[in-house]
Amino acid sequence: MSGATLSGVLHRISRPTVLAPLTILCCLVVLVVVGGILAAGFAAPTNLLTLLSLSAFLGIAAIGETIVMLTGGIDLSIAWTITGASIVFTGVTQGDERRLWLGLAAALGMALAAGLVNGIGVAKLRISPIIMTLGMNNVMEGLTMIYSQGTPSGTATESIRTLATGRVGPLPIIVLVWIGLAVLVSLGLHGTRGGRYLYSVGENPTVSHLSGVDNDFVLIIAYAFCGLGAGITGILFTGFSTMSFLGMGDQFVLPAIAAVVLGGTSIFGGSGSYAGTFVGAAFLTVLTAVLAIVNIAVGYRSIIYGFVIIAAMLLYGLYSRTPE
Amino acid sequence: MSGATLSGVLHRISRPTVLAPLTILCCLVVLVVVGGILAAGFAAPTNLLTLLSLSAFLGIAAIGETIVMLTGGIDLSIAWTITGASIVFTGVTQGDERRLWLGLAAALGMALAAGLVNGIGVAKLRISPIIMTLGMNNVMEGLTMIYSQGTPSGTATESIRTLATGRVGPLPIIVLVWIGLAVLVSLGLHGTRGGRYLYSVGENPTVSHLSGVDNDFVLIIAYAFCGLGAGITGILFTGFSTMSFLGMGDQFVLPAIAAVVLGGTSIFGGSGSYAGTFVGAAFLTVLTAVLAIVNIAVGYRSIIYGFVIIAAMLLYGLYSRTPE
Amino acid sequence: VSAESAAAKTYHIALSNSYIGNQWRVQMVNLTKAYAKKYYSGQVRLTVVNSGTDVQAQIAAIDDMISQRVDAILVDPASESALNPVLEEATKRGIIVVDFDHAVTAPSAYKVGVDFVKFGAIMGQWMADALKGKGDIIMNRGVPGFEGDKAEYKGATDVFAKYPDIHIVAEVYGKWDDSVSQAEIMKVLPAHPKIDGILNQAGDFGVVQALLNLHRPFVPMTGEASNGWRLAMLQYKNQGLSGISVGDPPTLGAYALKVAVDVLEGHPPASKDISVGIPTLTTDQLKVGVNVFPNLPPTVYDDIDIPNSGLKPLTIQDSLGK
Amino acid sequence: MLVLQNIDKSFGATRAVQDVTLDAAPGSVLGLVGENGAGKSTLMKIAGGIIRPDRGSVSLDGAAVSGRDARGMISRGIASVFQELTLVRNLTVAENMGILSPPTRIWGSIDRTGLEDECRLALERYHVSARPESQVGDLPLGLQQMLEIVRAVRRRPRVLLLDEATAALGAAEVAWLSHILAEERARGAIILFISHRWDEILAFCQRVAIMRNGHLVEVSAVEEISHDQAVEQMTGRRFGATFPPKRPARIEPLLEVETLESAALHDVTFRVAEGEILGIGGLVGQGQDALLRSLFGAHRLRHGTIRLSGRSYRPRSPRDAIRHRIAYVPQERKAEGLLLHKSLAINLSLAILQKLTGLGGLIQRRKERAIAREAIDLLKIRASSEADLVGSLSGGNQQKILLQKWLLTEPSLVLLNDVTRGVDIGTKIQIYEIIADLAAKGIGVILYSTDAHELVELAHRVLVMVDGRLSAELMGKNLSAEAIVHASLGTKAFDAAMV
Ligand SMILES: Nc1ncnc2c1ncn2[C@@H]1O[C@H](COP(=O)(O)OP(=O)(O)OP(=O)(O)O)[C@@H](O)[C@H]1O
Ligand SMILES: Nc1ncnc2c1ncn2[C@@H]1O[C@H](COP(=O)(O)OP(=O)(O)OP(=O)(O)O)[C@@H](O)[C@H]1O
Ligand SMILES: [Mg+2]
Ligand SMILES: [Mg+2]
Repeated sequence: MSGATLSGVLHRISRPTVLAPLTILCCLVVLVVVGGILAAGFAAPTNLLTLLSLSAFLGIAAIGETIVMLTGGIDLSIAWTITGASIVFTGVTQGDERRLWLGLAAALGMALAAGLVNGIGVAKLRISPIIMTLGMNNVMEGLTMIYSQGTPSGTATESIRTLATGRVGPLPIIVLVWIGLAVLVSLGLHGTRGGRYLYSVGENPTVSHLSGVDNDFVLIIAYAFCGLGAGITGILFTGFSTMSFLGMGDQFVLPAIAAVVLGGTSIFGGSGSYAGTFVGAAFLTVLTAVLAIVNIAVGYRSIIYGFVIIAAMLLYGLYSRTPE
Repeated sequence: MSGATLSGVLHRISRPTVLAPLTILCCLVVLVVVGGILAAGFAAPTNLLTLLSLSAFLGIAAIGETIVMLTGGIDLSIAWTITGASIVFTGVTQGDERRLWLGLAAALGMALAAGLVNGIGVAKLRISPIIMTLGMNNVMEGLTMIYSQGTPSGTATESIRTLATGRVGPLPIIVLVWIGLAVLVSLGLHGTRGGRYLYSVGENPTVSHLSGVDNDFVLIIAYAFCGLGAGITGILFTGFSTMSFLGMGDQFVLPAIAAVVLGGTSIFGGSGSYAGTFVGAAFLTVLTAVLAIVNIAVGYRSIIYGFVIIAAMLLYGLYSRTPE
Repeated sequence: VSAESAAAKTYHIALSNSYIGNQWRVQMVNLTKAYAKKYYSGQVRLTVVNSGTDVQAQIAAIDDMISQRVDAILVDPASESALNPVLEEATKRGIIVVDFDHAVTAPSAYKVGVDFVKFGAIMGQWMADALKGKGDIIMNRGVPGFEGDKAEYKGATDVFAKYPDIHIVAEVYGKWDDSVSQAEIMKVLPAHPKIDGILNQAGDFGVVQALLNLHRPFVPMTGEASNGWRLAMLQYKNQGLSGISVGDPPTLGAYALKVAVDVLEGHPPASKDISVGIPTLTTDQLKVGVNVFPNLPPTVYDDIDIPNSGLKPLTIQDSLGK
Repeated sequence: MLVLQNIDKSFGATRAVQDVTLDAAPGSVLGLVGENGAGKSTLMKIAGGIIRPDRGSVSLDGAAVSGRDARGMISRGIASVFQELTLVRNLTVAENMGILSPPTRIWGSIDRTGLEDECRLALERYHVSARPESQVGDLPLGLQQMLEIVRAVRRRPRVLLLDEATAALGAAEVAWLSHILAEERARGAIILFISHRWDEILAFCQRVAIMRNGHLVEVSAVEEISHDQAVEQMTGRRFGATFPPKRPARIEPLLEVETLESAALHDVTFRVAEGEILGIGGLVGQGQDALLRSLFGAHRLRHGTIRLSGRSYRPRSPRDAIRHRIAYVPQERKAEGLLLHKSLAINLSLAILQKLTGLGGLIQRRKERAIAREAIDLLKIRASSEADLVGSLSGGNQQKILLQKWLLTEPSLVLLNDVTRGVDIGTKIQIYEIIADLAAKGIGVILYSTDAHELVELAHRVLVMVDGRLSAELMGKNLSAEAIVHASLGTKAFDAAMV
């Protein structure tokens, strides 16, 4: 019996969705060691926690992207949804703690609405996710510009700043938040009916439909979650930078997609995990941190960055296609 | 017989790969009419030719993207491949016509090499196209920065400037070049063995492999073409702007992908056409041109842009899924 | 044209801006509009077109301005050189072209902008003085490869060449963005337990947050003219934050407008390359309500005046479109 | 009572079902037969509420059934096993079984052990030897088919619709299904059963409905209609013998295989002579697939030697195998065989494009079209033109395209992986003739089939596989369907057959 279980475990490990996060985790450890060799303080626990707290924003932005990519879609609108949520939040609260809930409701409501519209466009109107979310990104940009008149006002409230930059003992609160969200999301993906539906829609919509799954509903919920996740990211990131500003969300889009793919989620949908994305986000952040402490010309940094992410994927790329 | 043929024709038109370009073409005509109403000179033939010549660069950049996306992949490295080719070209020729061929060979050779490496990474090393080409983009950026020391030198040669901005009678040469390339590419995709293999790899790699197609080879060639296409775009765009500069390729990536998708190519690969991309590229350029002449407040333009591209896809999105 | 010139001549001037999605550009557009309204009312009809990051769209927009036969075009370009052909075309048609901010290379255009080498040198010199010629500093640079970054870097390092005891121990690319700078600085600081100064091209406010987050002591820092940075200079001056605020004023658009009108009225400037004065303030020179505003968001640029420019006054409210 | 009244359904110009009125009673099995493309699956999907008819109505126990909502149908007690499998390959057996209503804990989180236990019970109850935690995509097709059936029946449906549910099953598994159907019938379920195998219709059904060209041409009790009559009703033609006579093979060895070893194969040794038809039998998933694929360069061998016409042959890829004039007709036409979104012509020419390519790599489109038209005529494929998308054809017609695609390569050795799966009787006879003709021309044929009769009647010799090994060689007098089943069960007991 225990033999059977062991082989079962080994079999599961060899699957790309498990292998990918493990490989990237190993690469991450190597990076930390390299960083530690290059600079004394790098591998110190406090610094690692700081790096993890920096990864958290990317990691949280990539939650929704993971969910959407599991359906075989993509969401390019998180850029301005993040910015928009941040600007609405500071605009509504003006840094005043008493308007915190109002600000949260407005910002998250808007982000959720954007996600819902994306979902309806993709599911009901059958618009290609790339165009739907690219268009929505432009719409959000326009709405944000109109709302803010080009000049975002207000600052983050104290509570949000604490959430984004405070610590409980040595632990950054944002890291705890991230881990909490990660556990929730993983549970949702792997442990609930909705999660199963998501994977089945992503793998084969026809099969999923014939099995009685309401594909459209699942897609709409997936995009809605992505919008909501972008909204949360926007608000938390406002706490980090203490303010909101135009274009603050742009830096998240490509890295979020990269984190999802590095973490082993198939761009065709149907397989992957948030655990993978989690490690992918940490890996990308730590990689830039290691490169930042190497004092070489910027051209060489780019080259190394490119090679390292390719190499990390190479390690498990060999497994990622079905054999023959 | 003629009845059968007509119904056959109607049947073919109703397929997404044909319907998509036709729908976008109609949207394009509507845009031109709207433009003509908004501004007197807009719909004048000379202005339309100018707009077409502006679309040409995007259209040519999107050739390779179409080919790669037909395999179910994507190429994010065209940004710095375009920039790199341009900088190498001006760097080698220094505007001197006698070094034209040397410059072309160096720039296109480099672009081709980048594409080949992408192809090998995706096909042989089985790295996800997103990560492979994102990494390659960083590598190209680094190489370009090192080569140019951050300051690109030289200018386009006269012949390339003529190619990019000259006219034969009223016709912009670049439009003729674009049409010529479009015909070649379409012939290659629909009329040759390689084209067939490309579609079959894109639609179902297992079927393709079991039918004796060397999938890896097909993928490598596809990415190599994409690199080469980016190189050509870089050189032509140098002729247009008379010189090279860092970051000049960035503006092409998302629009190229958008043009491909708008033109009806499936992001999962296997179906689509360059005719679609051609119309998609013209549509995107004309749309921005129409928006540029509308004098409305900041923000509204973004919103309109977003809605228009969504609406254009909506029109044929309803057909794009396979029925049950 | 001749029929109109009999009456009080109204110039049609078009501002071709590329991207509008950042604070500087927003204020620039507002200030240009405000200047036209306040000081050229009846004399200038200003049309503003924001065409986005896409160079082709900006070219199409300028083409359109040419066909409308405007008298002058003010350009804040999306790229350093792709606009050259269309701008040359405009000049050929007798349209005055004034470029600002990004320095296009079209030889026929008037170019208004800050000398970024000098900008970097001011920062470098202040830093060298603040450190008394000795110390380890971090350079927080801009976007790799961009002209502004290279020029400012050159200005600063040329100064440091005279101070062999000043060492640049790390270079990060904060991309002139507060949150990127904040994260990048947080990544390198742990590797450098002792730092004597941080030279920020921009992103200064984010770097202040980074130091606060990591509980690191303040050190002499340079920064741009954002309201957040100036407020921080005041707020933390007793905690050891000494700083300088060096501005790249968003009033450049208004200045370009003035140059265009001057040329149209027959008073062209002496040179086609006009480098404007650089507004520079240290902590002592900050005055609440005058050049720093506690009730405004931190993102706003406070450097509304261009020293010795002969521009008539504009206010911070003008820059916010109010 | 399930009643279908005046059902019409067209797809574009194709009138798939025309004016069909039919009823099915509780506690009985109604068989549905007809040629490929006759409209059986369409009718079944209409009965199951998956597609809406253009005209007509469906009612269950007096209440109208209105379609396009798979989930609603399931909740109304209509369970379907579709012609194409509907399991999610990336999920486990347990997850697939419980996808609609898994046991949940508070907050809706799935009780994973509960789910697996529940699934294990169901699998035991129905005697299926699969592990709840295995990933479905890793399982052989036959087992997947059995899981589909279990998933449908375990909901105790009021109506059970089985569309070629036995196509991927061997004799032993069909016996397994017969037990299940008997149980369901006793429970009072209304069962609709589509099959191309007459013996199954005889064994399972009380009444049989015959469709031709979208019309219902006959409904009768099974005892009252003979096979030949049924075939004539289906096809409008009279056939002689189903199977062509066996002709002796030649002596010259074509293929010699020695001690093949791989993940799925153990010590496999055999020969095929020119003009010989070698049958491969056994329960589903015993390595037959791997064997055929290994000869086609699509399954990695650890060691062993292969000789082709006396020369050493070690294919590295299908491309390589095709160059050696080997053709492999895969089992899963959708996943491995055909480009569903491409035209007939494109599919037929894919493996022979080299021969159709002229100057500059240009394809001779006229020749390509001619080849496709010829195939349509020759195989009587139901399609409006060679430009039709393969995905719009009925399953059996797709199968014909697949076979023809490979015959066009002019092979010297043909590997057939359950090639008559889902093919109607008329077409089957056609395919049997084609196979016999191949052999007559001296071409070697290796034929894996889940239909034991087919093996007995067509093959010169049959090798039975158990667990990746050859367990028996049957020929001459020893070759019978019973002997094949017996040998299949020889070393590995099959739970279901023990019932
Ligand atoms: N979704 C569809 N789109 C277009 N045509 C279709 C579609 N589904 C079925 N058809 C056509 O309808 C006809 C009947 O098909 P159906 O699948 O019902 O046949 P069948 O009797 O089940 O055949 P088989 O025995 O091969 O499974 C065929 O001509 C087929 O090509
Ligand atoms: N590459 C492999 N690695 C590990 N096990 C394998 C591999 N290929 C096949 N198997 C296992 O070997 C057994 C035989 O598989 P195979 O697919 O050859 O069966 P099959 O006879 O073709 O079944 P079916 O007729 O249902 O398709 C199965 O249990 C399968 O899971
Ligand atoms: Mg059928
Ligand atoms: Mg099999």
